[in-house]
Amino acid sequence: MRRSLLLFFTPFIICTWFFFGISLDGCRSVMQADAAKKIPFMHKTHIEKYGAKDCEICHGYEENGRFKGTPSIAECTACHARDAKVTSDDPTTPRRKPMFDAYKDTDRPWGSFAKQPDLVYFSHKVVMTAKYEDGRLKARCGSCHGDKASSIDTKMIKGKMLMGQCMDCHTALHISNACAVCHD
Amino acid sequence: MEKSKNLFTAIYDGIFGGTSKNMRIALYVLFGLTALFLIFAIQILFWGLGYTDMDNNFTWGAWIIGDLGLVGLGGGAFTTGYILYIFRVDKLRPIINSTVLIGFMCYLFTFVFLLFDLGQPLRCWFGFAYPNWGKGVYPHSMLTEVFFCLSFYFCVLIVELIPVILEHKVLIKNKIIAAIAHYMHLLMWTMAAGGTFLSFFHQGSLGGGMWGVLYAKTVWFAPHFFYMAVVAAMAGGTSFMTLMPYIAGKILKKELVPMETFQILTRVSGFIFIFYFIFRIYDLYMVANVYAPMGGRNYFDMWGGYYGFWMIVLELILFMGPLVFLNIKSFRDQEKFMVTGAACGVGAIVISKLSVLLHGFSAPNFPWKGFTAYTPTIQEWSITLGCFAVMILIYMAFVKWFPLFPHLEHHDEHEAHH
Amino acid sequence: MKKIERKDFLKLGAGAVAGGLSGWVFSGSPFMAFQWLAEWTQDQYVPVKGLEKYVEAVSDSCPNGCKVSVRMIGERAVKIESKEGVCPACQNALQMLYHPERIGMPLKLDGAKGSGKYVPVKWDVALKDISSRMNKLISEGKGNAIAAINKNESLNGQLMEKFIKAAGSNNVYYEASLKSITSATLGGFINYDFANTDYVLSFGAKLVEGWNSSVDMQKVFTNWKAKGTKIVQADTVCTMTASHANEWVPVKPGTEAVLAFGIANYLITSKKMTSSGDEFAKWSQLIINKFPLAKVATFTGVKEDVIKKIADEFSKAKNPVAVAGKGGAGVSASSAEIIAVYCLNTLVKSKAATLMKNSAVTYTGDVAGVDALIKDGKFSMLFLNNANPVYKSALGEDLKKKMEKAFVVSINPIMNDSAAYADYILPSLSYLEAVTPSNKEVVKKFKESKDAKDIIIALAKAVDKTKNTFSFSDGIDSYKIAGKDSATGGKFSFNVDKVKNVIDAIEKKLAQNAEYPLAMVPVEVPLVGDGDGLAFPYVLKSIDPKVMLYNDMYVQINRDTAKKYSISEGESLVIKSARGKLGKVYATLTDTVAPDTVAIPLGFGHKNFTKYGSGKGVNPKTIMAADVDPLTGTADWWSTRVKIS
Amino acid sequence: MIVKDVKMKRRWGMAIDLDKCTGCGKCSLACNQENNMPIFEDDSDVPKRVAFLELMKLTNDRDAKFPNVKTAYLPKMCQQCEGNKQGKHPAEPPCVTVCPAVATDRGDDGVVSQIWSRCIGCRYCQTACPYEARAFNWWKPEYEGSFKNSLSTDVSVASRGTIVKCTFCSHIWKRERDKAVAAGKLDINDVLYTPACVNTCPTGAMVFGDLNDPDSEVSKLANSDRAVRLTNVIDDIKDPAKKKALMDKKQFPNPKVYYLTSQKWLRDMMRFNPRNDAAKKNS
Repeated sequence: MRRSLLLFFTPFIICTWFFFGISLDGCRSVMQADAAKKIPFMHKTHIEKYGAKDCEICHGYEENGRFKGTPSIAECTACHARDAKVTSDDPTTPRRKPMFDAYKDTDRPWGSFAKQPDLVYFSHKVVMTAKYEDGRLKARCGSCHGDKASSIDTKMIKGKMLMGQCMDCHTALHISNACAVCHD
Repeated sequence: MEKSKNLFTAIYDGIFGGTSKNMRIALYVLFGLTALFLIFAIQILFWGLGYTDMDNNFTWGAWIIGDLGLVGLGGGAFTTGYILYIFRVDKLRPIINSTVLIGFMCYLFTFVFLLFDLGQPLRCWFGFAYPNWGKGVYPHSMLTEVFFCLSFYFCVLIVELIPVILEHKVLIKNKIIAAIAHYMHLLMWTMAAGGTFLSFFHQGSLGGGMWGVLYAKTVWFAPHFFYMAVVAAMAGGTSFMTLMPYIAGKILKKELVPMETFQILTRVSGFIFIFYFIFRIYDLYMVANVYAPMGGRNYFDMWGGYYGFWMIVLELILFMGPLVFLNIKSFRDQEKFMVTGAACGVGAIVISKLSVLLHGFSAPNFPWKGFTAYTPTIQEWSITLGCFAVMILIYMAFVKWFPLFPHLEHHDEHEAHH
Repeated sequence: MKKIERKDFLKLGAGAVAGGLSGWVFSGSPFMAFQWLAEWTQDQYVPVKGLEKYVEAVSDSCPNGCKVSVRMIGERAVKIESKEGVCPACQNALQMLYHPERIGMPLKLDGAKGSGKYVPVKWDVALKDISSRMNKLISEGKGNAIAAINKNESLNGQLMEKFIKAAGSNNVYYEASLKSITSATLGGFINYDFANTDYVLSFGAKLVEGWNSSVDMQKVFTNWKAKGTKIVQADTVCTMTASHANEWVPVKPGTEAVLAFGIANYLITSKKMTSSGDEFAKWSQLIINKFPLAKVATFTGVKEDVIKKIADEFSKAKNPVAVAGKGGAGVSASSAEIIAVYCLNTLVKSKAATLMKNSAVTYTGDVAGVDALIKDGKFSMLFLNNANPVYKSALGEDLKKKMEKAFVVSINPIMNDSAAYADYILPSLSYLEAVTPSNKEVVKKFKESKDAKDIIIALAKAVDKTKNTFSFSDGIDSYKIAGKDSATGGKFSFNVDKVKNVIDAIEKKLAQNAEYPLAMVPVEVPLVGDGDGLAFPYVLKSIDPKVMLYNDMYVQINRDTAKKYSISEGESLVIKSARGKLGKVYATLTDTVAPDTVAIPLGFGHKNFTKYGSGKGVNPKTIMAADVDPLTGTADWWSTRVKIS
Repeated sequence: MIVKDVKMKRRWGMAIDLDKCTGCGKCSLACNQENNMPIFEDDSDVPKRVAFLELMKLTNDRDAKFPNVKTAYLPKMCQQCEGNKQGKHPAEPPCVTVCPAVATDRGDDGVVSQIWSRCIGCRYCQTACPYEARAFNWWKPEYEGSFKNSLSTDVSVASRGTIVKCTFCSHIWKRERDKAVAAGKLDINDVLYTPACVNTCPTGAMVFGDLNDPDSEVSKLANSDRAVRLTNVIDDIKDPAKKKALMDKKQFPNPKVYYLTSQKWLRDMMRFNPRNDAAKKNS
């Protein structure tokens, strides 16, 4: 009897663990954005070296309050000018990056941190400007995106957004969790 | 080729072998309906409910009628089980296997119908994953209650059905299986008790509560509807459980169940029908005099179109069957009156379910609108009738191959001994 | 160690399978897979995202010149909003703009007319072919055989008029509208100063249901409600205007004109009022003799004292106005009726009705109007400028036959019943693609379609005789020569010689008729109007089930009348008039319709108006009265004698 | 630090003046455009039609004969019911309690939402709705060819077999809120908006606003004598004690769409039983 149990449960446990892991990874990779990052960009260097403290310099808003998302190549080449030198001894002037040559000004060769389904109405601006009564901001970029500012990884920082995460924050910050708050 | 041909003949002989001509025709019809069911099931599941005659006004149709009928009549399983296992009325033992099987199939096909009725059948698990439970102990939505109680009770029915299958003459030879079957039978009272508890909820919710809570729909609103449906299921279900083996016996020309068992069950049924009748009269009175005026409508104005007041009249006439024939001993002792009584009882239940649906949906929601009608399409008919055909086929298969009627086997053995 | 048996492998395998399954289930992926499957099986469409902006636009295709603000997502227009009010067609322009059956290239007929077989051709090929045919006609001295029918008086209609006149033809007509029939009768259309009236006497004009300019009328209506202007509506069916009116005078079908005669009669005889129009004496004598109040009362079904009361109120009001032109989007009235009602205005010296004229538009040509052209006109070449006379005219069937013999060019963005009989279809634009002095194009032009103005100018340039008609080659410059409205309407004349016959005809039509005991009058459905809206799904979405259900059309019949003819609700009917019979319609019983009257919805029954508009219901105009009025030049189809079976 | 509940202080409601409505149908057009209504070849299949705003024609020929008849158009959208507190039961719209999968729910601003991605398509809410305000996607929502270009990105396209309904264009509120926040306004509770149908009404018959704000036009209209709510018989009982007693026995829909009219026939037509209504029976 004991032998039978052993024979059954050994593969049972191994397979449970194995398939659980694989399926969960599968789910995650489905939920997450494309990991390929065509242009290696290091947040930390840019922030430290050039004092780009405010995320909104690159990740800004349209006039009507909609989030622009990732910057276009034009914003990169504004500093890394297309006609500047590739190598230079002057550390203060940004150099030309040949990798931009393959792109048009309007290109945005980055994937999103997380794509929301069509029926989610999410406004960065509203979340980012919500304040406590004492004037502190309720949310920061890092609340959802992780500590990107000090990231030294040139890989895409992937994220995933499940409804649960949004609802957790809403609950913690005492914001309504009614469906129509985010869905249409 | 040769092999498959042989296999086919073997299967054909296995099913049709030794049957009379009439039986064969009946079987062909049933298999034909099953085939239609499969064809249209694919159409409905893949291309949606647009092919039905349901619409934004007549939101539910044939399948929910089927659900209400099946659950209402399948409710006989818990009543019979309860009387047998808890009150120890052992005379009911010859009928219990058949009862459990019918109950099982009724619930199985309730699920099938419910699944077809969903616009998104692939999301059916949402009912369990995101139940609308609200803050209290009881679920907010009657349909959540239906989801949970129906599935739990279905599990109970499966457990109750297992011994019937285990007692198959081939399987029972295995000692372990025989032991399991024996002990399961012994412990079945726990299932009967649990099943009754669960049944009370979903009978009430699917049969009545679901409609009674719709406070904005004056046609349906009746807070007591929940309880009435439970009584209706007990009354009609027991009649139904009598009727099915009786018909099977007539067809097979054998005494499947002793007359005594039938009479006990119909007596119970008739007795509960008295309560149900009183409840129904109270219901009519309350709806016509209290709830309809509360909702600003005249009760008789709500009846019209094709599904008029005749439904109530017919139901009341049918009521007389069980009330008279099943409660007066001299009638009940005569087979024809007993069967007529039980059939009328089943009829009254079916008509009441029909009128809930058809009359409820056809009544206008706006004062300037007229009554609407519902004519099921071929898809709806096929799936509904196909499901019934499959039920009959399963029942026939069980009669043929499984010990559905222990009485019959004892009988046969008895004869063999002589 | 025991020997490993086959049984053990089974156990191992069972464990592995069970484990794998449980792992898979507990990870939650099956549920996600379900979700995926649900989405994948249904091919969820996600609209293309883009930056939101608002762009202002002015309509150049409707005479009102609706000003709208278009919500754009990237390059796509997704919503039309307007602060100043917008007509239904302009509000629904997105459905025209993005209609899947838009014509993108000039089409040349490739088969029999009406067969719908067309091949796309290049613009220059089409223009060359058309212009060479025109050149030939003109050189043969048959310039007058070129005719044109415009949809309305918008700028491209004016350009078309200029072009055809330059080619040496007088035959430019406009689809029957309030402006066109009034102008043909009175020498000018009437500008009503509704804002300052205190008493409106309407003879069947569906003032709030699309009559004249729907945008202006909605504003006027709000103003009336606020001020408490008295509205008296003579109508056969309880329409919205009748229901909103302070007083509804339920006249028998088609007797609005007779009521006007009666009131005029009373004002002239009892109040000694006079009109300044030519031949007034002659006319008043005719009316007084022909229509004594008692006779008017029997004809109209309105009691004598009611007529007197209305006439008294009308004459005593500070600034009364009488309004003619039965119908909403589709207007029909006889010249006698227009004259009689305008006469009422002149009798009380109303300040609220002025005759106006557009400097660039003349409504009459060699014949009086579009139906007269169909009936008596001779043309071997016909231009249709977005017009759909085959559908809209009561004589549409006759026009079809004439079009089969003539060379027809149709300028329109989507196929319609008339374009189906054209030799060339030149694709024009919706106003969102057009350029006006105040706005650029909102959306890029659809394929190779062109602005109707540009098409007409290009045509004019291609024809030898009209080469110099337009001093510019771009449609945007044509705004400089746009016609202006001015209060220089012609001298009002009663035209008694012609009107006398019309009055006789009215009297004859209203006489008892044993063969055709019922009268059929049209009713209009919101947004559908007289049929222009039907090609657009969002219009179809708003149609009441009591008008159309499962492609079956319902006509309204009075309950008592239905009882008389034993018709039950929803029963199928065949309606016959002297001109023929209609296809299957169904009955809906309602007391909002006068007894012995069939109220039939207008605007349905298109044969060829994209797949959305075709084959829905019947077109009652095919059997409606089609006697062409000598002055308006259009058929007075309003009330038709019919029988039902 | 105590974090206070941030609740919407608005309670959106609508008033529709039927005496001003001319039945032009522009509200219906605007609604279809704004909410990406599916386009079918035959939308004359009215019972299966998917539309949020129904332009209903009503006449009084139930009660009157020619020529004493009247006609009116009644734009009917989701009435955004509230229900009423009944004993221990909280006030709930008729549709919200019945949903087995929490796909429909009442927001803090009183708007009844419907999330198609959670909907299993059981249509119980449709059965419960006394105003036929919910539409089921019997067929897959189609937008033939280039019609797809006119789809707004603010309203997602629902899948086949789900319920959709009017939500008072709550996505427009989100849009306006974004704009206000972008312009530096921090209290999103201050943001007002107008649904597409109200925005387009040429005669000003439709008014939209905050019912919680006693100074708003809509609450003034809703409290006027001309206001009447569709088939909501509890409004006919004027005595507050009796009203409360009745509400303790049963919930009433209590919609937030008020129809305004001075015409008696219209008020009568909004009741099934005008001559013998609940008011008289219970008073």
